[in-house]
Amino acid sequence: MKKIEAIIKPFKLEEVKDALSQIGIEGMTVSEVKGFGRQKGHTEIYRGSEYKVDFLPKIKIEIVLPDGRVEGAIAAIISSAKTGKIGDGKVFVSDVEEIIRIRTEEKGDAAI
Amino acid sequence: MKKIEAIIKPFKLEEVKDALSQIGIEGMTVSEVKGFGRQKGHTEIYRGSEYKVDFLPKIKIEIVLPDGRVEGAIAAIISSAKTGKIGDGKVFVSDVEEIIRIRTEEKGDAAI
Amino acid sequence: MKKIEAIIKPFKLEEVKDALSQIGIEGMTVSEVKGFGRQKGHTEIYRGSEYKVDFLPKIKIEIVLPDGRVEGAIAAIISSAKTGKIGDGKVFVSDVEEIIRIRTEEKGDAAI
Amino acid sequence: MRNTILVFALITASLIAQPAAQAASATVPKRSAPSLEQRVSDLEAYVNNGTRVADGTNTVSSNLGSYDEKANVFTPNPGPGPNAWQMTCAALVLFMTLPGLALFYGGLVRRKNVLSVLAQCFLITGMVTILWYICGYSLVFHHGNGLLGDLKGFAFFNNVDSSPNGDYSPWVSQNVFAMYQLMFAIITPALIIGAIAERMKFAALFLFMFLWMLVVYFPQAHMIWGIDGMMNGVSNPNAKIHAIDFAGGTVVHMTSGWSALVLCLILGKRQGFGKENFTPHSMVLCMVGTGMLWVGWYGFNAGSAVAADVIAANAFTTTTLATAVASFVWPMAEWVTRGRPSVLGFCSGAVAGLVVITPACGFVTASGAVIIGVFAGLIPWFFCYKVKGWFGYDDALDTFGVHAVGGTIGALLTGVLARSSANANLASDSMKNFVTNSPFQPLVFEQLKAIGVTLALAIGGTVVIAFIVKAVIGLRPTEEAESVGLDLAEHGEEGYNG
Amino acid sequence: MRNTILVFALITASLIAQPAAQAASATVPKRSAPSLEQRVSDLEAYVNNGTRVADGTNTVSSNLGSYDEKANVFTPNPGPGPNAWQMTCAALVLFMTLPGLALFYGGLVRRKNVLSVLAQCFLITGMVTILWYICGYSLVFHHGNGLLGDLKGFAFFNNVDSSPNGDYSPWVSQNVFAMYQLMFAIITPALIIGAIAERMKFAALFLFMFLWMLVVYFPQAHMIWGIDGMMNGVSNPNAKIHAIDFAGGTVVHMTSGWSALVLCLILGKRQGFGKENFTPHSMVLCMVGTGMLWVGWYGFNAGSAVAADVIAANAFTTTTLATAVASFVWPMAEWVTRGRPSVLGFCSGAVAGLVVITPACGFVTASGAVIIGVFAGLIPWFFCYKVKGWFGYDDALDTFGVHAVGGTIGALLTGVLARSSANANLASDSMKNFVTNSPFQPLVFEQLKAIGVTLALAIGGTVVIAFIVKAVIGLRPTEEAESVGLDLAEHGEEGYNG
Amino acid sequence: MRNTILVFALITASLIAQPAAQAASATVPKRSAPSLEQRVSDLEAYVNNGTRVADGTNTVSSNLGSYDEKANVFTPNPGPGPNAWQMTCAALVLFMTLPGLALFYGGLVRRKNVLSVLAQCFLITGMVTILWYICGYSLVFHHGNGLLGDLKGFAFFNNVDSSPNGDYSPWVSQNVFAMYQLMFAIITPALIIGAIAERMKFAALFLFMFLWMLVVYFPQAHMIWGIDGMMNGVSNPNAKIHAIDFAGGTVVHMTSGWSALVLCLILGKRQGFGKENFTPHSMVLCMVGTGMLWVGWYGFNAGSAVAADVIAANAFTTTTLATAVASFVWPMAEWVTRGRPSVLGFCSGAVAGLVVITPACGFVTASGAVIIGVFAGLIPWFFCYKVKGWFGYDDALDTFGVHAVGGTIGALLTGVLARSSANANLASDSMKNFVTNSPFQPLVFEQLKAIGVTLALAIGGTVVIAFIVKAVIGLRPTEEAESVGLDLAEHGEEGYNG
Ligand SMILES: Nc1ncnc2c1ncn2[C@@H]1O[C@H](COP(=O)(O)OP(=O)(O)O)[C@@H](O)[C@H]1O
Ligand SMILES: Nc1ncnc2c1ncn2[C@@H]1O[C@H](COP(=O)(O)OP(=O)(O)O)[C@@H](O)[C@H]1O
Ligand SMILES: Nc1ncnc2c1ncn2[C@@H]1O[C@H](COP(=O)(O)OP(=O)(O)O)[C@@H](O)[C@H]1O
Repeated sequence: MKKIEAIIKPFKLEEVKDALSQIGIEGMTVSEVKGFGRQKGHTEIYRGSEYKVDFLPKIKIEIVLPDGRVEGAIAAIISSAKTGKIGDGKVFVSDVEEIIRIRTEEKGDAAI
Repeated sequence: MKKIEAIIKPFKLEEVKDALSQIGIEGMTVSEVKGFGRQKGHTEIYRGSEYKVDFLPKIKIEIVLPDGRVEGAIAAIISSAKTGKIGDGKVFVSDVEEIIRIRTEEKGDAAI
Repeated sequence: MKKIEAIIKPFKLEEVKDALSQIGIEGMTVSEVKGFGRQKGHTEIYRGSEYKVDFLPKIKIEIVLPDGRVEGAIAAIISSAKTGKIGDGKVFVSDVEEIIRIRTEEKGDAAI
Repeated sequence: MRNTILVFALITASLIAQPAAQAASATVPKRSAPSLEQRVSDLEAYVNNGTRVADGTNTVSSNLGSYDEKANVFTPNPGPGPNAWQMTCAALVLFMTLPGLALFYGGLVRRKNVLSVLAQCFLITGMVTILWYICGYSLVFHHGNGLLGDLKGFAFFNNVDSSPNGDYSPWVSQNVFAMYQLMFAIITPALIIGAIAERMKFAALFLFMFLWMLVVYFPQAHMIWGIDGMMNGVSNPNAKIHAIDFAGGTVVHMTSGWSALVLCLILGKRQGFGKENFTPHSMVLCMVGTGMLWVGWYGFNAGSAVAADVIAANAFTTTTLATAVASFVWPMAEWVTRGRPSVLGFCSGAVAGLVVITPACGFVTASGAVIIGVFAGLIPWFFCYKVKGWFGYDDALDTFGVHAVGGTIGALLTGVLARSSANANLASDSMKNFVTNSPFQPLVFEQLKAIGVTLALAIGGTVVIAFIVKAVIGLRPTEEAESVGLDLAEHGEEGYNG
Repeated sequence: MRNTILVFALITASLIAQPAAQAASATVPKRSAPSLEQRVSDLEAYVNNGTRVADGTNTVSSNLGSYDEKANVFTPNPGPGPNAWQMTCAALVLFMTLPGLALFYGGLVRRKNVLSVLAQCFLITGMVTILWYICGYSLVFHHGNGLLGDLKGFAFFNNVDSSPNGDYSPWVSQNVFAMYQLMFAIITPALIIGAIAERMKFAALFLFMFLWMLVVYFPQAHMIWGIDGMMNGVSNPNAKIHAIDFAGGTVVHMTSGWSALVLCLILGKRQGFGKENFTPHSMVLCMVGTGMLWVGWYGFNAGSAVAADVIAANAFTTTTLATAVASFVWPMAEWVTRGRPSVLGFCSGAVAGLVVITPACGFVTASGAVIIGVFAGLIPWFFCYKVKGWFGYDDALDTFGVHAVGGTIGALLTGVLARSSANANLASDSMKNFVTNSPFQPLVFEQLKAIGVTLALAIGGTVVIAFIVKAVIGLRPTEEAESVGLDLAEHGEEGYNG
Repeated sequence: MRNTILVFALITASLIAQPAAQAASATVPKRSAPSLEQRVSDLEAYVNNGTRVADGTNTVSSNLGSYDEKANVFTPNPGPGPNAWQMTCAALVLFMTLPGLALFYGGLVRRKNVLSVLAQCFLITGMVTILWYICGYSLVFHHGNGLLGDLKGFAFFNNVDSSPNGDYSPWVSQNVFAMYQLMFAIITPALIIGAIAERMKFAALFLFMFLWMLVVYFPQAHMIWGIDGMMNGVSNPNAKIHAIDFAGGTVVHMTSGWSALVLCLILGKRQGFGKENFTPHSMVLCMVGTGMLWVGWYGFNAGSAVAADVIAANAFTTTTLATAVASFVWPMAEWVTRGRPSVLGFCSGAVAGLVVITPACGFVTASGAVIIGVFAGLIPWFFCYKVKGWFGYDDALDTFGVHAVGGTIGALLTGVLARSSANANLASDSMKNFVTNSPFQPLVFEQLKAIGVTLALAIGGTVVIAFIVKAVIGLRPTEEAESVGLDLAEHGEEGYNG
């Protein structure tokens, strides 16, 4: 099993969720994060004091899924989250050793 | 060393924390996330406009611990977080290569 | 490629970010978390009811980077985040299998 | 549009020129000292809020004012009670907009648009004040014709000073009256924001509101409240339509509510309407705003007596009863139909009650107010929960459902429930044929006529203005701006940080 | 309970029947025109807030009112100053509840329950208003017997119009007085919410509050403030107990505070009490609410003079001094004992000061108020920080510690510190034997008796009502509802989104 | 410092001793009953806010008060209209601080310091009230010399009761006047918080504010407003400087603003200044506070007439116009220079307008107010956006840019724009040589002198006090405390939880 972590622009969340649903992925966990990268924050002048906003609001989506579904999921994320502008985000894939569903104590792929 | 990530219902946090403390696990990191899964959000009618609340508030607990303690920790989480109702959440286990305690620069199991 | 997760004290974020920038690390994702560990929260008496604040505010920094840069990054984090007092936090290192930049669909080290 | 150009010319002028001198006093005979009887009568007039024994003519004398022997001019003073009350009420009505309405609406939008609502309320406050000073007060409250007041009469607050203007109140300073009425002119366009929230360009809103004041508000306010307005049933015996509107059912709520519907249809729906979650980002702020609206509305309704007299007392009472009843009925309707009473229901009910009682408050009895409260709790509720769903227009914060619908049924119920036992002015020569104290009295038809005129003006005016603004600068922000939120996109700020 | 049934019957009636006609005027001789001397005396009475020369009888004449020649009825007018003041005060007291108290309490609960507090405050507002209109005002302020007013006298606001009711104020409109007193009737039950926050079923609270008004509030208010109330020391020479309570130490704070303790004991503790973190979800909102309470309380205390006269001026002054001192003393006590002064301490001290000065404000001197402020800062603080911990009851937001304890010591200190130099009425025939201007004056014992009666009524009434409600619909929500939060569970909304 | 010691001694005394008895009445002849003519004249004086026919001497009679035959003392009553107005205004000015200013400032700081601002506002409220009661009111408003009032005259509110003090108002209770002025004494030091927010030790602030009241505020207020103050141009014919300051341009805004600059320079910058993001944690709260400030400011400005008369009416009007114009001009300046109007711009403009019109409001015409509004929108804006950046001082929330700069240009513009047509008192013997109704009238130079004296006192006083406090307890919290936030570090609480 693999875990996909995708960092995306906040206003793309709905679209990404819909794209994943469409290919039958119905479980995910989402959190609000701040991103720091090539996309530079704006410079603000607030009442005369200048400062740089470094961290931009991003959304992190975590999806754990069977190995076979990874490719499809990545494709769905990329096509729905892309705007082509800097700051669109990244997708990270890593390995997961075990999954358990708390409610039923099922394990492995059955627990997804 | 392994990392356990558990997604649970928010109101179970205290119980899970207590259960883990009882078996001697004294370090963890907790964050607020939104979950999307089999448990469906409610449909709201707000002033005449209907919409679906897809994302439900969940808590993510992250615990890094030596390989030998993983089983016990999972059991503690499951027994304390389970309500038997849909949406109880999942536990994911993955591998961690290295740990360092910032304060002392200790590494590995000693740093946990 | 590796992922570094660092849990640090919130007021150290600026310093850590600067330290990482200085060694050329320009991408990271940050989130607010609550930590539970050796550092104990204070006991509060609020209008006569006593209770313990267990969870302390922490910052989690996630950085994905090529294997070769891990050592340097860890050193930068440790030196900038350390206060020497309990609760300074941890650094976890794990493996990442794939990275994709959504904007360009570049993969691997090129996507970082 | 001729007005608009004039107005700009006048702005420049105002910063240079001093207001023209007072009209030279004609050669009237010097006055004689008032008799003790006259002096006491004038004091009694003060307590009774009656017509003054002396109000600026020199033939009758009084000491409640200052007499300039040289100029042979007597300038009446205001009375302390009425002036105190009216200043308090003006402050209360400002409180309704800043921060009352700003919070009520601001709480209901999404987090990313909260500041845009506040900025819009604030912009309107400044812009309308400037208009009011230049020409608005004159266009509404100077006499002119049945449709509009004289443009120059009180322009730049010329001749508007602390002495009362007997046309509107014998004992309240005219400048205080002008400020009080300014607060009405501010909140009315601000109400429109509710329907078009989260999706209108700031510059477009600016131009729209500017034109709307000139085309819709000033004429409507003059027609209903101007001393020679064509629908001023109580004060103008020559009125074409003998309608009554105590505190602004047609002037404030119908104009804003119906214009809001039109503008929201022309604008189109918000991105993601019907799919995304548009729940209020802070029901707490919304409720705080509601409380402030209610409290401030006493200034609005009871203050519209322009005196702290028997009529104000009645308006205070009816406002309380109708509002409390409506704030109770609306959530009960929810409880029955939806299983749970919501805080939004309590708040909406309260505002609906306030809206519906507004035109009626000075004319109906306590029991009439209770009946109005029941209707106010049910009919706007039905529009917001059912009718809106059926037609699918995006009246974001229910300005139409509450203000247009509420203002309209309020104007109608005023016709049905006005009683001369509640307000002796309804027994005056000018009104007694219309108010026969039965539910089907002739007044009902006068009210229907006034509703018709108001609808025509509000809808017609808004259509024209909206298309002009659309042509000149466009109505909606870019898609990206709307999705990022108007706060960052249009104001470079966020409502909350950290 | 007989009352309750009657009340329901009356509700239905009210929506159909028009209020009965005014009592037919008996055949009294036609009045003669007032003399200049009489007219001037009446004007002076207006300024002095004195008894009117003419107040509805026809034998004495005045021009400060309207005389209906045909009916031979003289209806006195209110005065502009007092009416303006009383309307302002009524609005201020409403502001105390909506949004003042709602924020004060709402800020102190956890995020998941904030809306439930707002909904409860709003529900009480509507429900009490309806009760007040139907029967409450009549039961409290119509004469009847020492315990309760006549049920039908002012039912449905019959005979309650803009003319003053001389029993309570010569120069304020009776309907304004009725609205003013309504605001007291609203905030009193709302205070109870503080003790039982976060764990009472909405429907249970509804029924409880409804019964509580009938069983506890109306009788208590009549006994203390009704013109023939058995504990109305100032106005009723035949009072059984010559107690004084200027603005509601017993009527408002003791009744609500002690009932709150009883109800909170019957309800039981919140889930997780003593283990979980119950810190306020927004001390900022709590502080905003405190500021609003303080400002609104001027309407409560100084408004209780029902005139803007010397007594109101004194009440305004003592309220300010006591509150400011208590708001200073409480956090200083924290600073000493706990190392840090908290904002909750400042807020609690201010509210405690306001509570304790309430019964005393119109009767004590400025220096008396300062002394009261010191006690108000220390004794409730001690109860909230120490006594509550010792006994372990879950008085969630300290209604007992602040209102019951504060109200009780306020009633007592009023007895100790009332001085006829502060209020000339204390030198009247009815009071002068009790107020000898020494700390151990007989008034102290009258106050103790009133405290006893109030305690008995509040505690006894609440026990009975609480068990009835428990039996009929149950008091607490399900465990899951409590854990999810009352906002989602009972109202289907969340306080904040996004 | 001698005062300080005295004050402490008096505190203790006050809790024991009862205020000394009223001064024994000298042997004056018994009064004769007032004539009808006198009685009517006194009633007219009431309506006109004129000098009373009888105000405590026994030679002239009136019925508007109470005459104690035995003591042969006539005590004048206040009038209901003026007293109602003044109590309303006092409540409004308190509302400006709690919660108005607390929110305005609290919203602008970072989340971790919001409570510290609230605590500071609250602390000042309590502490200043106690000082005011003990000695402050006496030092400011009792006659004494040109610099300071007599310390014991009104100490412990001795002789301060509900009867008017004719020096300040013929028809308002003196204790109400004292409470009204207390609210000014509270908000002034609270304004300083803005410049030094987020980085001053609570205990240091306590001591600083305590000393500042004694050294800066009380003398300045006496000099400008005391009946024998050396800069009281309107009421003191022997004034050294014939300056005018209607509602506190020098007393309130210049003293606080310039002291704020000095203190912020001595304190040094906040940690991370210029690097970290210091955006407001809640522009929403800031805007709510702004709205409350505006509304409350009517009490501040129009209330400074100490009557609801023609002057109050004018002040109400000019305040509205200048504020609305400035709230419009500031964001327009932003729109032009920065591309976007911000909500902070609207708020800052409104506050700047209020500040600049404050000294002028009772003396200028409506058109004068519009001109003032334009200046108020531009000059403080320029200081906040440009000058602050050039010099780099850390005036956290722009107290200097808005209050010091605004107060100073307000004092100056008052000199330029004061017109006797706006306020008849400017045509009095004492002022007519200074007010010639041209922009370069001699008054301008009097105002400059007053500005100079105020600057010297504020800057000098603050330097001395700040260094004393620094020496005694230190000014800044530990670095860790500052970084964790003052809320947790100094008050053990957080603004928001959950
Ligand atoms: N090396 C990294 N490790 C973790 N997160 C990263 C890394 N690089 C970028 N990110 C995340 O991805 C977001 C987008 O990256 P950015 O460099 O701004 O643009 P792009 O995705 O177009 O390359 C960042 O805001 C950050 O949250
Ligand atoms: N494939 C997944 N990847 C990541 N998180 C998941 C996944 N499936 C479920 N979750 C998380 O677990 C939570 C509970 O899952 P859900 O399907 O609702 O119920 P259950 O745990 O009873 O199967 C979700 O709200 C989501 O946060
Ligand atoms: N085993 C663990 N798994 C995950 N997070 C941990 C673990 N142990 C500690 N942490 C995180 O690190 C933070 C600091 O740890 P703590 O034990 O308090 O101090 P120190 O870092 O000095 O050992 C904790 O607040 C928690 O967020």
